[in-house]
Amino acid sequence: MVGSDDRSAQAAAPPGGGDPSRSPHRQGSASNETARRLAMLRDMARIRAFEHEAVAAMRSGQAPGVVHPSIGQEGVAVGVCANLRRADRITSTHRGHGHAIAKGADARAMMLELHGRAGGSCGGKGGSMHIADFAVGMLGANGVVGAGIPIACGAAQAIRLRRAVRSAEAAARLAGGQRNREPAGAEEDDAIVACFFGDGAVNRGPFLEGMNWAALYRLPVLFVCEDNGFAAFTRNSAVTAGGGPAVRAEACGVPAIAVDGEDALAVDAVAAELVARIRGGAGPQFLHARCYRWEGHTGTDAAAYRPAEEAAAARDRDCIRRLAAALATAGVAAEEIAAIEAEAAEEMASHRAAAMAAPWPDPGAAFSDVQDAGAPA
Amino acid sequence: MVGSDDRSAQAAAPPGGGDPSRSPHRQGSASNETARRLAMLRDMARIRAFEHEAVAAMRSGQAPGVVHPSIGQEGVAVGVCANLRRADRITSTHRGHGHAIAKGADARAMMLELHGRAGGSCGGKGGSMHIADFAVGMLGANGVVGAGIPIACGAAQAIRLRRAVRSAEAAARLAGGQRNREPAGAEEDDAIVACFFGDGAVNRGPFLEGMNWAALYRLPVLFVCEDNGFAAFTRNSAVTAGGGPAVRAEACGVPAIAVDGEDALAVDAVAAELVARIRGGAGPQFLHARCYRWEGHTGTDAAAYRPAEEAAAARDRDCIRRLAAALATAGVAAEEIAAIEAEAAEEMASHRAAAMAAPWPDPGAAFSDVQDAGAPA
Amino acid sequence: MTRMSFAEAARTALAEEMRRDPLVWALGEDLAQGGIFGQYKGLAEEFGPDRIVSTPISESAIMGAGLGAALCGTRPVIEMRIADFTLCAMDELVSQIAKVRYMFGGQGRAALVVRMPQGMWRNSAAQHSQCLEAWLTHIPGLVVAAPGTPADAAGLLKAAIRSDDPVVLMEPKNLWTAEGEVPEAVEPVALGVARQVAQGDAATVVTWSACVPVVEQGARDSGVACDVFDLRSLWPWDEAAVIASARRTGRLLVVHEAVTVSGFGAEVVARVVEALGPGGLRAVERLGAPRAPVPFSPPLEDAMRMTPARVVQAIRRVASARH
Amino acid sequence: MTRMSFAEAARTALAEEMRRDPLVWALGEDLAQGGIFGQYKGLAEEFGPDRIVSTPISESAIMGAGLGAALCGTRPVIEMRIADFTLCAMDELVSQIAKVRYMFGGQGRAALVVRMPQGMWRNSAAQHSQCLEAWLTHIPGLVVAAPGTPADAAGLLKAAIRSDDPVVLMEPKNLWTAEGEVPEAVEPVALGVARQVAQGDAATVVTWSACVPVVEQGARDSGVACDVFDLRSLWPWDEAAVIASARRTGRLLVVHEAVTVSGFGAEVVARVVEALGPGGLRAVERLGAPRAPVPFSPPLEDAMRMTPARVVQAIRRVASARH
Ligand SMILES: Cc1ncc(C[n+]2csc(CCOP(=O)(O)OP(=O)(O)O)c2C)c(N)n1
Ligand SMILES: Cc1ncc(C[n+]2csc(CCOP(=O)(O)OP(=O)(O)O)c2C)c(N)n1
Ligand SMILES: [Mg+2]
Ligand SMILES: [Mg+2]
Repeated sequence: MVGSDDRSAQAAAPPGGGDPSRSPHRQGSASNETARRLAMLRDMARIRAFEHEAVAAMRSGQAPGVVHPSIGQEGVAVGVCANLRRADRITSTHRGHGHAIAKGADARAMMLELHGRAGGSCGGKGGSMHIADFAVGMLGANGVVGAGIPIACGAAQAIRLRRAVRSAEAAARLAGGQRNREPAGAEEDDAIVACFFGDGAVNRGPFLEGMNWAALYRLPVLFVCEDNGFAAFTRNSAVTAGGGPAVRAEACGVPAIAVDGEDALAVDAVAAELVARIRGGAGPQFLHARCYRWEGHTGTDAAAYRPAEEAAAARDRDCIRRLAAALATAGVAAEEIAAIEAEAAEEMASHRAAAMAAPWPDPGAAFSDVQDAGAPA
Repeated sequence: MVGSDDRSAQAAAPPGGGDPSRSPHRQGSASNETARRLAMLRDMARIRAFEHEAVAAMRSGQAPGVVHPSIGQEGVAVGVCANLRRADRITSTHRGHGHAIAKGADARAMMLELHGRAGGSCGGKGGSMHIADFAVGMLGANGVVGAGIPIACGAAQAIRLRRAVRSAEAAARLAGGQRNREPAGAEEDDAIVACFFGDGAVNRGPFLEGMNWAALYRLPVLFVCEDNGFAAFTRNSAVTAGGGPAVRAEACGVPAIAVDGEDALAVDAVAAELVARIRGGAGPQFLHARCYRWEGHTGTDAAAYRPAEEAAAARDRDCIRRLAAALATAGVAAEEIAAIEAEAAEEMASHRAAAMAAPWPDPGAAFSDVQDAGAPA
Repeated sequence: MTRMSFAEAARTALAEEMRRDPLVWALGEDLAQGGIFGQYKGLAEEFGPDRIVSTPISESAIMGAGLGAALCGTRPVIEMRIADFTLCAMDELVSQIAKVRYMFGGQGRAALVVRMPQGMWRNSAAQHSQCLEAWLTHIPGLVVAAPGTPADAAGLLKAAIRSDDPVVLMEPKNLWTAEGEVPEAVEPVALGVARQVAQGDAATVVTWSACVPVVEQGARDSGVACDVFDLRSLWPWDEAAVIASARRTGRLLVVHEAVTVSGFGAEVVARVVEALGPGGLRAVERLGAPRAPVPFSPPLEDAMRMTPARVVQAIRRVASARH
Repeated sequence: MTRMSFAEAARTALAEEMRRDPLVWALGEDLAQGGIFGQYKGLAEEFGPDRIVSTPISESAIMGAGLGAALCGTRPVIEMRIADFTLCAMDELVSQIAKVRYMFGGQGRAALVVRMPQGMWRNSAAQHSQCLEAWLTHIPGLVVAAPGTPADAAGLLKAAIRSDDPVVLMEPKNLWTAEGEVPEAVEPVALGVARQVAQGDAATVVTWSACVPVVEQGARDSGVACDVFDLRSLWPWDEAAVIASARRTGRLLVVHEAVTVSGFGAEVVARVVEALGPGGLRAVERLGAPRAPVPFSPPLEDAMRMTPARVVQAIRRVASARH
């Protein structure tokens, strides 16, 4: 279903290019390919370990508020972000830990954020549902379903406007006008925006408005629908008519393709192709990734509204084990894989310990960063 | 593109059945068919005459506020409403005079409303953009683009719920619970809702939400997109990506069909088929009617943003002249047609005179019908 | 009287109304699963999927369809999940529901209920903690109610369902599990009538919603004998009772969870001052949240929270102020 | 000084800002056609379709895209056509734009402008006549400005564009064609600073937006010498100037077009009463619209309209009230 466009055929810059440990180059040689896949595995393991800690912290009451785990869906976040660079931006959802980690966000700061501590990604003011890490182009989780879609469109529009301004040699202006923390290399000319959202979001108006908008202005946006089958406590197919997310996107002029989101390598391959098209100027592309939410809607939802066998079957399809198996086939030793997972678990456990030990934010933080003019006394 | 559905194949009740002068029966016999078409012509002529008066009244300052004429689009309103009954409901738009008249609204009251006079459809409180006539199932024009779409969905849901309640022999409850003015025969079991909106509305979120909703609950709604090519001062194709209204509707599971909206008989034929399907339980259907807005966006917009030839060509395709020609071919005398048009012109001129002579509303009306509890002093 | 939770009282009231009138129905996300606070638990089983309608995440359609359904003679209860999400359906609420009766000259009425649980709850942060009742009191056509006890959760819901006006019912998220005495046979609570919680001559204290138990506690702790009112309805609100009390005490304190600036407390203060003249009062104070979003971290969130201790101080300030 | 219309002043200011900073751009419906009040006339020709972006009828996307674009370092001017349509984009404004800086701990800022012309204009009826400024003053994170003269239309727009805060600019629909003196070189108007329109000891009169000329006229006609303030900014607002004046005059009148109940006048009154104590004032009054939608018919609409005559009466009442 991927729309074909002449301009998209021309090979774009190779993926990777940010922090090499995050987004390894893929250059065809078997060992590089393996290194890339190992890096993907590492991030997937890190996301899972992060969320195991996060869920435990929520259940024990150590992390206040609500945590929405993406356990089982890691292949989508990592498969997509493996094709992004630091300068690229992402928008995320209430279920955004995976997107953030895959984009290179500081996991320790994220864990502190979940615990509401000083040093958290947002200084403790956002929590799990509002994690952002602008330094790596992560423009924020969002507590409103679908709200990231128009934001991603505007981000892409800004990237293009700034490119035009630079090419008009007015770049000098940028220094003064620049206010936000920005990822390194934010001025790369072919930066794109990846916009993650769930299958529930396709029933909200901003989905339509954003698809039309991106197609109309031919914006560099990769839309990623993580279709885990549920919207909160409701099976999404029970409230969604028609042919589904991809068909709706295509109806608005955004070419779409479906992928098995539990196969990280498949996601990686398709995302690579779509990202190349977008960098090449083909306009927005849509990736419909089917997956499954292993846990409940939140860390404390027992998900009694679905058959246990269904969740068990999804666990059997584990995207991490699948990638590990592919690596084993490619000759990676079981010990190496185990070490990666152990390291991930250790990293996140230590982040959690750090979070528990971290101080609370300064009370004055409650009143800072509201606004300059008319700030609260 | 009309979706096929077994249940829709069974012939539904014949159209017509309301005020016979509005919605004549079509029963196959040539003379009845001609009578029906003459009635359609009469309503189209009445709409045009109404709007000529309305535009003149706006230009002269006699009608305050803004009038949005649908001149040139009469075939859509009449072609659709010829297939509706009193008990059916419609929702309309800012450009809604035609829908109202075609559904049998009181044209004199409408003209008074446009002039803000006592006796107007809404007592002078609504004006052109908010004309409603609940007695004939006209649930209101709307000043917000696309806003009628979810309202139509809910109206259809209510029709179904009330049918269920009746069949559960709880109908006795209705008398007490019934608050709104309702069309005669409002309790017909297979009543439907026709929802009119413009091509501009397909870029608003409620369009998506409403299409999904109607398809999901399989509601008896006929969506009618009057595609006149413009959204205010912008050519709508310049701001709309993808395959257009029908494709978007189908993506949400609403079967769609396109029709030449300047051919009233074609609209009538397709609408008959779709309405029959809906009454038969096939769920929502979508009619994409291409037409052209002869006048500017409002009665005073010169429409300088489009080539004069384009508008002139549309005038040459005049839906009224086309229907008149078909009638002539069927043997109707030119005098009869001219008489219908003259009568229409006379009727609306007299309404306008009546409006100018009518008193202003009682000043207290400004404070009535706000709410019961907490009404303004 | 039975002791039950706020959610249980509300659930029971809705079930009773749905049994009484087959044209009452509810629509919103996850309703078949009982709603996120359990306030719809078991109703889908009793009333079926056509009267307890689980919807897509389509706030505009939920609100707009509710209106359409009201215009065709049914009585929908529109569930917004939390008040913040009403921001996704504001046109439908404010430009459609609130205006339809007036705009159409009384031909149609939006006899419906919009439920929007609001306020801080379990560190939900900025996008899930807003109190927007002041907004809705500003909109002609809307009735606004905000229960603060289980009994009123039931009684106001019944009144809202039976009202021919559109009634916005703002339940305090933080009180769904709170328990209280509820009559066996709940009667509708008259819209616009406050509940006097305590009596005293030292000051007039006005509050509503989640602050009701906080203010009750604070008033007790203060040791100052005040008239304390739980407004219950914000539009119409019980001006007569509050003005009569303030005339007697000469001192007025309004306490709410919402941001103070342009909160409904401003309206209460302005109205009372207009009615009595400034000379009729000796002290006036509003106690609400700072003009800042609600932060996530518990100690930061606490800075925004209304507490009995803050109420105690304010009552003492107001009761002792000299001018 | 040059005499020009409100629309012309605003248009010129935007053009100047766009020339000054290539990262300033505007998006909204029909902008390439000059906007519905001519306030964008000719800009598409000068700046091209990537900086004067004509959009689909997609209010959520217009508002949300503006935010995304601000987060990536550009300075969008978001045009809502009329304030009523902002109701279709309230989540984006209130839960996204207003909160993004705070929620993300200062990492990103929504340095953008949201223009929403508001109020009654040419009998546009209930859905096209609303004044919702009070709502936005209630929302932490937003700056709210409401020019009442051509010079301020230009100066506040420049200030809004240069501000790093999100600024909501509510232009009075009814004044687009009104003329006034505008400096050759317009400087940004400091946000939060009122403009004193007249001086006098008999009362303090506060107003803004479309009521500015009405109150100027009414104050003249009343023959009573008052301090008259055009607030210009509603958040922050010039509390210092108003409170100082009210302390002197002891009498406060607030006049606005919006519905009185829970309008911004309530905030002004409550704040001044809190600051001075009720004993510091002798008379207080709010003058606004009845709590009813705006009707279409001219004589009915007139019942909602602020007029110099109503202002005259109110000034006399306030200036002469005894308590
Ligand atoms: C506009 C809006 N409506 C409702 C909610 C409550 N809510 C939070 S997550 C969620 C389900 C979202 O489903 P989906 O988009 O599929 O994402 P998933 O949770 O499956 O990742 C809902 C209904 C919300 N956050 N925003
Ligand atoms: C939500 C909203 N945005 C903008 C407007 C202003 N507006 C009124 S009519 C119109 C154009 C509508 O175009 P279309 O839907 O094609 O209907 P047409 O006018 O062509 O009949 C616009 C933008 C509005 N009324 N509502
Ligand atoms: Mg999902
Ligand atoms: Mg159109």
